[in-house]
Amino acid sequence: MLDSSSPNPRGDTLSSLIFKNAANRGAKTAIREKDLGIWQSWSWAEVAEEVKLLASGLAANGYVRGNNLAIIGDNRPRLYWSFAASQSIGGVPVPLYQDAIADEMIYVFNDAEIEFAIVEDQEQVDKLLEILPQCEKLKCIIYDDPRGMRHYDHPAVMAYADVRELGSKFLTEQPKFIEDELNKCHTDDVSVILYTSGTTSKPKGVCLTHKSCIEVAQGDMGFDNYTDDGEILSYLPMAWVGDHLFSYAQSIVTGFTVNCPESSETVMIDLREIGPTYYFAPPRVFENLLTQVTIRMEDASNIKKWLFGKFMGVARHTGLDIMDGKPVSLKNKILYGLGNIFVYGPLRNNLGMSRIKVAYTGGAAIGPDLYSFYRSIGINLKQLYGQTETLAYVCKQPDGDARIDSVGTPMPGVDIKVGDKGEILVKSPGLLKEYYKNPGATKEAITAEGFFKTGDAGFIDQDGHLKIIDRAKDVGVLNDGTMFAPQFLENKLKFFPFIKEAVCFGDGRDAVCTFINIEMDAVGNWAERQGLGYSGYVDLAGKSEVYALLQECIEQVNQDLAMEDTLSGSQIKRFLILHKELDADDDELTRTRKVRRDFVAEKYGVLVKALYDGSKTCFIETQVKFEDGRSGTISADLAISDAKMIPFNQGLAA
Amino acid sequence: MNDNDRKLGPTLLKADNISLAFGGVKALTDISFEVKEREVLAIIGPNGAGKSSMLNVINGVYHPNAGSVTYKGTVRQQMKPHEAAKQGIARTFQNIALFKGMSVLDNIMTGRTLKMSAGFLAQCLYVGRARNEEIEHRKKVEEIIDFLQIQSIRKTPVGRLPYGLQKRVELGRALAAEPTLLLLDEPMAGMNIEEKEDMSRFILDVNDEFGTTIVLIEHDMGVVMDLSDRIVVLDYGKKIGDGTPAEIRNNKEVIDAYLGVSD
Amino acid sequence: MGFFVEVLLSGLMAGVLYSLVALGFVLIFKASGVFNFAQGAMVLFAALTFVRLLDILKDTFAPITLALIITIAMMIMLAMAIERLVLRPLVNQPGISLFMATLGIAYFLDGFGQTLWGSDIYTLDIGIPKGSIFILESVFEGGVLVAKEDLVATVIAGLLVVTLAIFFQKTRIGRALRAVADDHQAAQSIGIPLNYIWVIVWTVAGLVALVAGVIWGSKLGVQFSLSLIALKALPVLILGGFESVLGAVIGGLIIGAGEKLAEIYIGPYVGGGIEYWFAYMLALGFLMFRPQGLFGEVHIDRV
Amino acid sequence: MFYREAGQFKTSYKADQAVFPIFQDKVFVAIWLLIGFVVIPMLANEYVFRAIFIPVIIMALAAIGLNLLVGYCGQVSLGSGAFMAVGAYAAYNFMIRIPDLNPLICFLLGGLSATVVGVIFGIPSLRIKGFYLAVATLALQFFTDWTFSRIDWFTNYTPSGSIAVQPVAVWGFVFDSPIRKYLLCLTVLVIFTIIAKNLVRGRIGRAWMATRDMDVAAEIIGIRPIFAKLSAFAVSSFFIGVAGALWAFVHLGSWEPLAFDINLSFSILFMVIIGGLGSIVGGMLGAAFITLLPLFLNQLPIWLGINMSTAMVSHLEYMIFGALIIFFLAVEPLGLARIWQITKEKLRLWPFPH
Repeated sequence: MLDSSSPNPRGDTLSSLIFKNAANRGAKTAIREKDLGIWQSWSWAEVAEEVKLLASGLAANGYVRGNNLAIIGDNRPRLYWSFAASQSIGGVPVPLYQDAIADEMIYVFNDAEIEFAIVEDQEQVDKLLEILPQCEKLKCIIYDDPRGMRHYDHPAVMAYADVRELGSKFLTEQPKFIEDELNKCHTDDVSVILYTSGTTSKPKGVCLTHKSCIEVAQGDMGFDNYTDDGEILSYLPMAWVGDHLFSYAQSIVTGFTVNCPESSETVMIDLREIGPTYYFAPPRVFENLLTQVTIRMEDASNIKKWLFGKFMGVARHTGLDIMDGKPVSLKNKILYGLGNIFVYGPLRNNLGMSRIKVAYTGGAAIGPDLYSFYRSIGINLKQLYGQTETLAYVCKQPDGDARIDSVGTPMPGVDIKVGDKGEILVKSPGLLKEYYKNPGATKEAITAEGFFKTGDAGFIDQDGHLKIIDRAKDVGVLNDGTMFAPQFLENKLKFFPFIKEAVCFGDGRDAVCTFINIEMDAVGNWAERQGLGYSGYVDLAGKSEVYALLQECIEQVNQDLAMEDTLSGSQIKRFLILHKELDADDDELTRTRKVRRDFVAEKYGVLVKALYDGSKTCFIETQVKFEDGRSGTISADLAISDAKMIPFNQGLAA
Repeated sequence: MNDNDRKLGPTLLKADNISLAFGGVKALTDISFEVKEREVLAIIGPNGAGKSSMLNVINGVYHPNAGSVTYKGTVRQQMKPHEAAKQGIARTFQNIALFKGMSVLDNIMTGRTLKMSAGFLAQCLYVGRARNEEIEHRKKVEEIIDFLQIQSIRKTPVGRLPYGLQKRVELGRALAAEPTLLLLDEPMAGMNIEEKEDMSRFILDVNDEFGTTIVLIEHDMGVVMDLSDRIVVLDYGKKIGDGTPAEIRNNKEVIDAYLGVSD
Repeated sequence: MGFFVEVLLSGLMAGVLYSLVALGFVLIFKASGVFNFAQGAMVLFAALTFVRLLDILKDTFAPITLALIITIAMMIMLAMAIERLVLRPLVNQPGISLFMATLGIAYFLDGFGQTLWGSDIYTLDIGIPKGSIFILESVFEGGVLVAKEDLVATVIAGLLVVTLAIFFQKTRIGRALRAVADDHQAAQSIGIPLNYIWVIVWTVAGLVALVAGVIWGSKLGVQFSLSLIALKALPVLILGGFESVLGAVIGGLIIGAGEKLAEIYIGPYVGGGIEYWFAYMLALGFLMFRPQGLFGEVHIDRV
Repeated sequence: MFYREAGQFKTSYKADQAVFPIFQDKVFVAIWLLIGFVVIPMLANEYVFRAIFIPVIIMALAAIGLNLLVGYCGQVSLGSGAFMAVGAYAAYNFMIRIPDLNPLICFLLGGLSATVVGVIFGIPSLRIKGFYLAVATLALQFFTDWTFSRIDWFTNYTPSGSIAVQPVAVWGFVFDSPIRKYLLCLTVLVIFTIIAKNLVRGRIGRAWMATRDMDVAAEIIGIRPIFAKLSAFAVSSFFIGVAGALWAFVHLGSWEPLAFDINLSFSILFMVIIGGLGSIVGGMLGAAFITLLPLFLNQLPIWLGINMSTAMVSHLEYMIFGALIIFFLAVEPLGLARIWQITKEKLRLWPFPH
């Protein structure tokens, strides 16, 4: 299949694998993008050609081996090709979160000494032009979408199409260029630098190699039997390790098709259209979907509600067994079959999940109800565990042995140890090569034996399953010596549909208290059904009825905690409902939407104080940034409520 | 604004002494003005000043009782609306005039009617030219949908859309004809600030990207001052001002008649 | 010449009856925008009710009066039923749906009337003089022959038209009806319940139908074909305009005279029977020049 | 419920603009065609063909034709009976006056004659609108009634004024049995349905709908009203004319002018309204409903064992028919097609309500 003009696909780097795909499965669709109303498609052969042209164009513009290439934008084919283009001529792509604030961006641009950036559209160009003076090395900004770019005459700005054009000229002059460059690439070269959004420190660039990407992708492929006729929807940020592994490396290694949604508003529609076979989503997405299901079913006719309730009951007691391949009585099998016709099948279809062979979630804990809901309606949802530094390759739940309280068993080639304070230490084929230009951090993160310190506390049970409790550094103690695992509590709280975010305090204090963020949709819907009027978020959050509702939730958590020896002492004593949503723009959350607990504790110090001094209300005024960049303040008198605590082991009786 | 590097072309449209009356009620009296190629001209004035009537004269819905319109160098007294469309004049309406029973896609597709030529028999059988044409024009329409960022509603019946989006679809339908001259009758009426900002951007982009000449009627003075190269002020069917936004802002007669009393 | 006048007069007198039916249409269209195809069925129903009641009540002290009162009561009930069962559920539906609904009413009334009262041909005699007289003997040689009953009918119809005109111009309800016709919302805002007005309009239309039915019935006998005179009234409407009482009257006269004259003077050359369509063609030809009808208003399309 | 749309994505406009973009719908239509062409011919008896299937199919053709005019182009017409008559009489005259002309050609020529008449009588639509136009179309109805009963040339001077024809024979194949007639009509219906669908989803259809929804705006876009309206009249009358020819030749066999009177016009309009304005499938559903309802009402007393005079049955039938029409308009003014559409939507969204 190889013709003389095509570069020799050695296959030990991601970029060379693309050319190998072009040779082996050239006509097969590699990537699609919903654009102009239909799914525009490119075959592997076309992709290889595009990559070649872009790489040559970059080279023609002075991009050389060892240069880093910033990539910013939504998931777009041309941006994915940018990864490959830079890799094929020995560069390293550095994807950035497009909603990152200017300071973060400037930091990364300077840290990675970025000279070239490929961005999606005018919005990104404007952003980069704004920070251009502070980014010393940045000299070339390439944009994909020409919309609105007509009058930009800045010398640094050029169009993707022009670069490609340049590339085609360059190629006619040096037809062997790409081939030669590809051959110069080594499998142990760094293939990508992913910046982690540190909760406390400046971002660190995680350097991953071609070898680790390929080995991890092969490991995953073997573990869950990926085939090249699969489909995935790539809608998670390209700068996130999960997307890089799944939508880029995995697609290249396995040869399945990547689909890019039309826009962020149409992701759900596009998901339904594509009906992916492999799917990854953080628990938050699954949770939103379930909330939508619940809300939509509220308005259904009684017959449908009955049918839904009835068969969801069947799914609850039978679905998991069927999914796990355990024996089920004939009656239940028939009932489940009927349910599949009337409820589960249509439901999966409406969620765009009819064709899913395996779905993953990870990055945060998933609620047990949520988890079993999806599994019981026939979606093979599994948890996985990993970090950017391990290329998300540590543990996965194996088929037939998926347990809600564990993140699965170690993947092939992975070695796990438990260190101090229960910290999980990992050796994985996906392990980072180093932190970019940060040997200190590298040394700190990797032990002498080559284990990566995950910073998570957990243990391996007798069946070999890994269980995670909390961040190792977050595990604290109350004044009476009781163990306090804040994230564990917060996750338990967040499993309620009414609670969007929770922040628990208790380390070094007498009791556990918590901030709550309500889930506007669910609570609003609830309020409407109660006939409760409200004028907006602040008003709704302050309603005494809402407080009562959440008090119930919290007391239920307390009841659960009362069942467990070690944690029963860390029940929640007092809580308040925040008047605003915690927001990444206000630095209260990380870009991956994890709570920055310390920052929040400091910012809302008054409230924390009020929680512990027994006040009934507390006045707070907060600065907020709006979406358009303006800022303002919102203020409110927040009520503080007490929750009932249950003595150990009386959880059941109550 | 990129006013400086935008080159206005020669005169595209010239209204000469237009007068129009309905059964004795004078709607327009002796109005004259010109529009240059690639210009954005705003017509302002209090309600009932004859602004919409002026647009209606330009695209042939009303026939003036006196005066003439010169368009692309051709003088005419009367013209049917569909002839105006053929000449590259498209417009939107004060009260949305979308085709309620059709989807967004189909509505914009109607804007391409004049560019289609498949024969009747081909259409019956949906073969050859008829089908290729549908596909070819669908692509054009999708570009407009993309331009106006209404991808998520392309197959929604327009009747179900909120007001602001309907206005956008109507603009899309007008754009589908790839007009030389675009007449916009209060494109931002009834919109909130955010929608107005979006619409202003679209209008500027249309002018900028496609070089379309635009004549628009608008009440929001902020928008008018930002968008237009030149402003014509009407009052009771008479022209009382004509000049750049800065000139209009300082025109005493205009201030007395209009700017002073309205916001 | 005498013969021409005779034909003309008989045409005009038939035209008065067309006017009467057309009036019923106009009333309803004006007040509710409904194109009431059931007007013909109402004529039949009213006449049938009246003639059968007359038969049942023939031994009482005042059969005609009693029958009239009961028939009127029934027409009021009918109007109420239509308002409640047809108009109210269909409010805000497009005109075509309402038109179809009145076709439904027509079917229902035709069936209902005949189920209730039977489907034979009944002669109706309420004392309208029969026979013909010669009039205008001083003007034309030999005078002009007219039927007495036509004369009476003309007089009654004329009176009814005048009454209605006064009703519309001078009474409070009449003015309210006109307000409704002009602007539904305005009418509601001045405190006239729309439903109430509909009932009144349909009642009045029912009474007009009764008069038309009695006159036609006494002339031709009460029978199913009465229902079809609605079709005769339609060209009158397009000629006169859907919303004009005066138009209905004048349109009726023109149509009546026109079709009689055409039948006599053109008919023989084309095989006769052109009465059947002439009215429509006349109206259609007319429409081409005045699309809004004789007295209709010109609507300017505002865009 | 039966829809599994996940994964049915379109990679070309051709696929996206297909009449049935959803796979399940394709299957559904295929099943219906199978039932129509294979199952029914195997199972049905002569009476059912004659009384139900053939009239329903021909009426469906007429209703689709009228729907193009009323539902898609917004021009109300009460003259469908007349167009059917023109189609029937023209086909008859072509057949007797041009020897050895293929009957199918005659039907088409009948349709074309209706087209010519339709365009002529569509001219008033350029000046008048709404009910004025509706009443104007009645003129045609009365005019054709009169023409075919009074001008003997059209009936080839048959003394009774009624016409009787031989079974249709095409290239020696005689459509004499009900099952053959049925298959002939069904084939014609399928072909015409495809044509109708092709027209309404293309430029002409959009021009019609634009004229219907907002004629002034349509004209400003460049859609000439004269073109849109007259083409709608032309196509619509062609459909109805062909239906008329089929009705006369295939269904009736012998007929007189009364067969195409105003009641037929009303019936077809009912089919369109009850079936659903602006919907092809609506025309079929409406035709089935309006054709079968009287049959059903007629049989009801017999099924219920009630003894009733025929006059009484007929009067009750009128009443119930009228009442049902009103009921229907009140419950679902957008017609059976709307109910159909809602059901489909519900199935697609199942188990969600919206």
